[in-house]
Amino acid sequence: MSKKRTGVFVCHCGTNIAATVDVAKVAREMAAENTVAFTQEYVYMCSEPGQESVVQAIKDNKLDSIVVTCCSPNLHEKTFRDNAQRAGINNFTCEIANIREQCSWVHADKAKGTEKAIKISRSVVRRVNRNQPMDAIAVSVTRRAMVIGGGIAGIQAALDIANAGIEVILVEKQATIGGRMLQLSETFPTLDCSQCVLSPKMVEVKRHPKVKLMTYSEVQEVSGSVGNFRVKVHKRSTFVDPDKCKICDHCTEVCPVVVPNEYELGLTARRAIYIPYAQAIPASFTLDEDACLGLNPIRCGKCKDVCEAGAIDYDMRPQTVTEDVGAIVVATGFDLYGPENMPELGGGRVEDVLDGLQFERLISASGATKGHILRPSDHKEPKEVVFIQCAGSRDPAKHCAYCSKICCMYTAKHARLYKKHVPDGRAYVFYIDIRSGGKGYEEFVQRTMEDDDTLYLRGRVSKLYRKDGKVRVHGTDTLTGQNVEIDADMVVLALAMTPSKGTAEIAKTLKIGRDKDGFLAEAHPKLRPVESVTGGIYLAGAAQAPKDIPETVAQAGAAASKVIALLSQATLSRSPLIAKVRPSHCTGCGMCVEACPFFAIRLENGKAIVNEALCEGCGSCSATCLRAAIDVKNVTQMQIHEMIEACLA
Amino acid sequence: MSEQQDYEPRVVAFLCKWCSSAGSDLAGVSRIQYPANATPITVPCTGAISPMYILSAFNKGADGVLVSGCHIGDCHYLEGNYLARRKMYLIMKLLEFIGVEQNRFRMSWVSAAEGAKFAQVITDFVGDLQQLGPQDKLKRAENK
Amino acid sequence: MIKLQDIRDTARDMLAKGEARAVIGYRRGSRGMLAEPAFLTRPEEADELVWDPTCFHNLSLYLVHDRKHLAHARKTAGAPVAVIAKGCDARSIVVLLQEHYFQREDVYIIGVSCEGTGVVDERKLAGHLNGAQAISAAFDGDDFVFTTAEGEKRLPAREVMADRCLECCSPFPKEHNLAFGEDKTGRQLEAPFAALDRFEAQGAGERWDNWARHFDRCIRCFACRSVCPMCYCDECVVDSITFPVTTATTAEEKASRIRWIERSAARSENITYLMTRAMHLAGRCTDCGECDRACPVNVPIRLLNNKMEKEAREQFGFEPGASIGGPSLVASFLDNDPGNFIR
Amino acid sequence: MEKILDKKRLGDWVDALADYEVLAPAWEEDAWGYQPVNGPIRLDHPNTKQSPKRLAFPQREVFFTFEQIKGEAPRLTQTLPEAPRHAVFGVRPCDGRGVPRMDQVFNDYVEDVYYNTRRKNVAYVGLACNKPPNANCFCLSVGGSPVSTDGLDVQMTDLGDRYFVKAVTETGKALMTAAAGVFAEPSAADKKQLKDMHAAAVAYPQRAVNDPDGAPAKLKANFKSPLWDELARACIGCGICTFLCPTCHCFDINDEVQSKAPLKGQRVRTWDNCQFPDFTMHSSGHNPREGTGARLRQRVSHKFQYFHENFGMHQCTGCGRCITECPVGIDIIHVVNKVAANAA
Repeated sequence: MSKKRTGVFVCHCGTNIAATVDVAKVAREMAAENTVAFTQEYVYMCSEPGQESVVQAIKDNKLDSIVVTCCSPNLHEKTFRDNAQRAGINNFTCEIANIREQCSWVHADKAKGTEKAIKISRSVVRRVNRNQPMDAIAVSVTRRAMVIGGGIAGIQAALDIANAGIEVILVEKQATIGGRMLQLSETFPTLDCSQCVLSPKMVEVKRHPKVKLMTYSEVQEVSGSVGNFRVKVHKRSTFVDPDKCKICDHCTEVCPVVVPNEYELGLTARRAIYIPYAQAIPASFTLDEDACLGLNPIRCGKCKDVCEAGAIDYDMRPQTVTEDVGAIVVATGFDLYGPENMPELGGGRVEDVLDGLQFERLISASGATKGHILRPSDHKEPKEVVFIQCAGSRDPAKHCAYCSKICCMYTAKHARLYKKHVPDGRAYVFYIDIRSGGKGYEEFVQRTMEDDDTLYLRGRVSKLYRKDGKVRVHGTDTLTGQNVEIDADMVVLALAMTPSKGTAEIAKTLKIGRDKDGFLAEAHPKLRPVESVTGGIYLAGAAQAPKDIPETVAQAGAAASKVIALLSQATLSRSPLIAKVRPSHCTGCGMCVEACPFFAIRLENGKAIVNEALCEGCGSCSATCLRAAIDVKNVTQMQIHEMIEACLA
Repeated sequence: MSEQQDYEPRVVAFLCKWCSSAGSDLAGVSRIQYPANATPITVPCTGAISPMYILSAFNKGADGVLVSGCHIGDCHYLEGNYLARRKMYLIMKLLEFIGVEQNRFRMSWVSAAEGAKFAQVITDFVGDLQQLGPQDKLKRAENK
Repeated sequence: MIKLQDIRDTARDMLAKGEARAVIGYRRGSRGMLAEPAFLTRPEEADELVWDPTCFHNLSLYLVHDRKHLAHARKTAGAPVAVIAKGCDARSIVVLLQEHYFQREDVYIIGVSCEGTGVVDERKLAGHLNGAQAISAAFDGDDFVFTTAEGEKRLPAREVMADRCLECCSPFPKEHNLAFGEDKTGRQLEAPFAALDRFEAQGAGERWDNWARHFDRCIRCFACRSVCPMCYCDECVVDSITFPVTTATTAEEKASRIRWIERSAARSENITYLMTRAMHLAGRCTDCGECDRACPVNVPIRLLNNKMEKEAREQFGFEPGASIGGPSLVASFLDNDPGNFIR
Repeated sequence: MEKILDKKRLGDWVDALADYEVLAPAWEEDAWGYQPVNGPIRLDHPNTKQSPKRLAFPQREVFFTFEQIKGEAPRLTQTLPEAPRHAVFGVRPCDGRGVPRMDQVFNDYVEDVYYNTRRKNVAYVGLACNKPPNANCFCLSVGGSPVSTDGLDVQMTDLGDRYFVKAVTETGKALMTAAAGVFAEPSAADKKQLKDMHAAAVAYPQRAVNDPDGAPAKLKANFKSPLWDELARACIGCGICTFLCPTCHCFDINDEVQSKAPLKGQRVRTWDNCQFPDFTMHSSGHNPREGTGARLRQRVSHKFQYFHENFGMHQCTGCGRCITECPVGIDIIHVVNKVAANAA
């Protein structure tokens, strides 16, 4: 092995580093390292002349590796690695020693700062000594995508991807796509009809040659990694052939079973065989296996008897379909925070206390009351309605700490729609703050507030209960400092948005992270807001955080464009900094196999083998191996050992 | 005691690349001052930290060893910090068992957004180590 | 109560029928009462087998030797090796199987239950014999019977048993092909971890003083490691040159030998060695106690391993060697693992 | 020089040896070991767990320190041990006989300055064995005796309430002269009692190597015998037998690097052991003593053949430590007898 020739480039960063670190001393100390053949200081190493001098020095001094002691590698690691490559050496033989963020900016004492900078630099020099040159790994790409969740986010993402000519599979858990948006009546701030906007998109999904729609289906298992996922989808049986079903409705007329209608949030009932909405896509009835008397023609079989189209097939079986895709968009949406968690607001047990979505169904022309506002208990028109914002939101002590973002807007919309339907009614809105950032939003809220019959009360509701056929609401108006008591005909809670049920499971299946509130975690809050931490998996809609429709559509489009960009490449390059087995040391105990979060290691002939396409280079294997038989390339135990030594020298 | 004030503990801080190292960057960007005693070694994940590193750092003369990574649930590699939590618990208990002062080993979760917490963790740790004085239990004698 | 003849008959039969390549058991050694490991290959040797309170050895170690020997000779296993295993020994075999060190069909486990007793602690025995030399030792119910020049001496097993046996609740080898003796799983002669708890009751300062003394005594003979079936690595963190070198080993590989610990028997190095060993045995040590017994300078190594075992059990609900398909301690985790030590 | 020492005055003698650090066996952690004396000493140990060889041949010896600044020539500084003068009490005859054997090894081809520096500062005050021997004692069959003075500077014999103290070497005389006042002249009865006791000591039955004189030839003839593998089947390859042995002297040399830049460190000698699998491991991966059989043969043949061929005496002094302490029952007496009985 020929002798290492490392160059060390010490950046002053103007005075950012030089003010608290004696840069000349750092350079001197590094020159004393056996492997260091060249050192240089410069006022701004990342400037054009700085970068040129690095390239020149590598060439002139026949350096085989470099260390740049400067700012965080997050900023300029790529810059200097590119320079290394430009100078003809491997980019992985360039490392950054962070002596700015981790040193000069946080220490005032120059002597101590210099000492620490030397330790940091020396440890990186020692590390670089054992860095292996390597090339990025090329992986072929499966040019198909999957979108999980058929709400507006999933629909938009699927259409955008499909319109780019990429085949996309849209997987929806429910019997129809459309999601939450399909349940809404009108949308703020324009008050246009939600279903009218959405239906054409749903139909487009159905008809698009590049979209494969799988409703009543759930993702069961995901393996592989970016560019090459293999997804197992479980498709439940609907017992109705959508191609034959004429949606004539004869079956529901004879079905003897009545169950609450989950699509109407329990406000109405449906039969065991049903269609969620008139606009459902696929436009077909679904037989609810759990409610049906038993799929047994001897016991019932009435629906099959009346079905002239012969669409009903009691022998239809669930299927598991395996799909290979290169990228996945997760758009699993939201649920409302359970009112049972809030005894102070009735705990979900007080009659005529609805949640926002129920209210949407109540005012929807397609809803149970055909758009007439009638309260559930006695089907009378409510004359006094209390809207309660932040029900479960912004309450770190008891409920959700975060702001659900859309409640201010939709409550204003609710109040407006209420007044439209019940002109002589009176609406009260309890709020903490009004947050109405968005195009036309503030104006919308202001218009609502200006209505004399809509009273905005700043404060929280302390309790509510049923009294004399009404709901008594106790609250405080913090602006006047007075307690308020309202006997309302109806109360509408703007419940917090939570990740939809099953988000935890899907996150686990996909091996993507969640944030502290359970929403899917983006890779970077600012710079990578639509990417999950796992390569090739993208996020859209309220599954990632509470958001409104325009934002959701925008994020879905962004996710789709990420997918399109990814799948437009013939091959992907992956970081080569992955695990490597030393077979001579491996005893095949399998502890690394067990520890690997990515199922990237298997045993073959008594030795561990790393699947390069799956390994993410986390090093869990290396720390678990008792024999140092597996290491992450360029972060080997040997390198860490020498870095520890350098830190303590 | 003036002697104790002069004493500067030597700390090796193993930081995961995604959270705590980024958190320390944020402390830097925010110019939050903290003692210069801890030299960071950035690793991909706390899950990559072998207990051997901890022992080795003490053996090579560290007065304290810090392991810092992503909060549970935030691991870039999903499970690395869970694995680390168990391993580090065991090594911590073992150190404690042979009579090494509890405060010589510390583990913390510092996210990329917790620059101030990072500075606080280092400040507290160095403060505690200053109380303890030099670590000579596992330290290799230079001349014997 | 185990009849020695049954064990001998089994061994003889297996060897005669070729059902086992060898039987690893215990026989009387050449130095007084102590048993020693026996490697039988011929049926007529079966009568050499003994079963008495000096059958300390964890014979699963020799399954490891056997596999190393086969690997070196590039031979395949063929018929299984039969091995006599106590409860703790059988758990060691389970750990080795978990770690795929050999296959289940390569070993025939002749389990022997320690029933209500265990193995003798020579140091405790010496105290009871007042200088007399025991010539033989035998089980008799819950007693041990020793013969000395002055005649027979009967002692309640509990008084002269090794600590590990007193604290053992699983004296029956659950994993076995054939087992002798009563299954007394759950028996309790002394609380588990009693010796450890006594040690831990001391303050940190006292614990350190004790360990410093112990670590100073270590002569790095590596008997603890050599006698341990779990220490099957070809290369140990403390070795400077035990490197599994083959003709294919590259110079770079030879050069990348991490010297975590120096070979000098200095306190710091001894500590680092023994702590590393304890970490590496966490979740793998089945408390056979051989390291502790073998140590010529009486370093209480068992306490270190015991400490890990106790933490594993109490904090992670983990039992080493419980089942072949079970998880390994440090390669797995639970969502509710303790985390309140983390700031 | 022969004297009588009242047991009560043993402490006075020790106190008078102000020029020495005095060591004596003490009971610690369930075992006897040599400890610096502070307080009363009692010499009633059977034998110590470890032999006193480490006084002249410590487990770790620094040969020199090295330092190299980048671009300069390395600088080496020899470090001779600063060995205090030791007087070690209670040395049993078998361990005493280890001393000349070690002297032989470290002065045969090359005079080992590190060993000799320490060795010349150690005075061995022996204690004859006059009680029935330990189970694995076999000094008589290897040419020793419970009352041997070989290698000792002083021999003490326990006569009940007093010791018979005999100077064997000039060093021994000096030790006794340093505290002339504590000793009395032996009477004829004392001498008779000594003689009787010594006679009784050698008469106690011991285990024995059957044909020590024939051993070298027999071992040589059985070099290739499969018996070795059989006898070593249980061997676990630890270092107990050799590290406790009073005459094993193999060592390894390592550089302990303290700092890489500038390069700084020490070259040290540490005990090594022919039973470790890596003892003869070549850097190529070849190991001439691959199995436990070959390694056991090395140890036993060194004791009973090679040393004899080189120096005309058996290296083994019959202390029995390797037998008693072996965790798996490997018994050098049994091995020698078994191999010698084998018709090669």
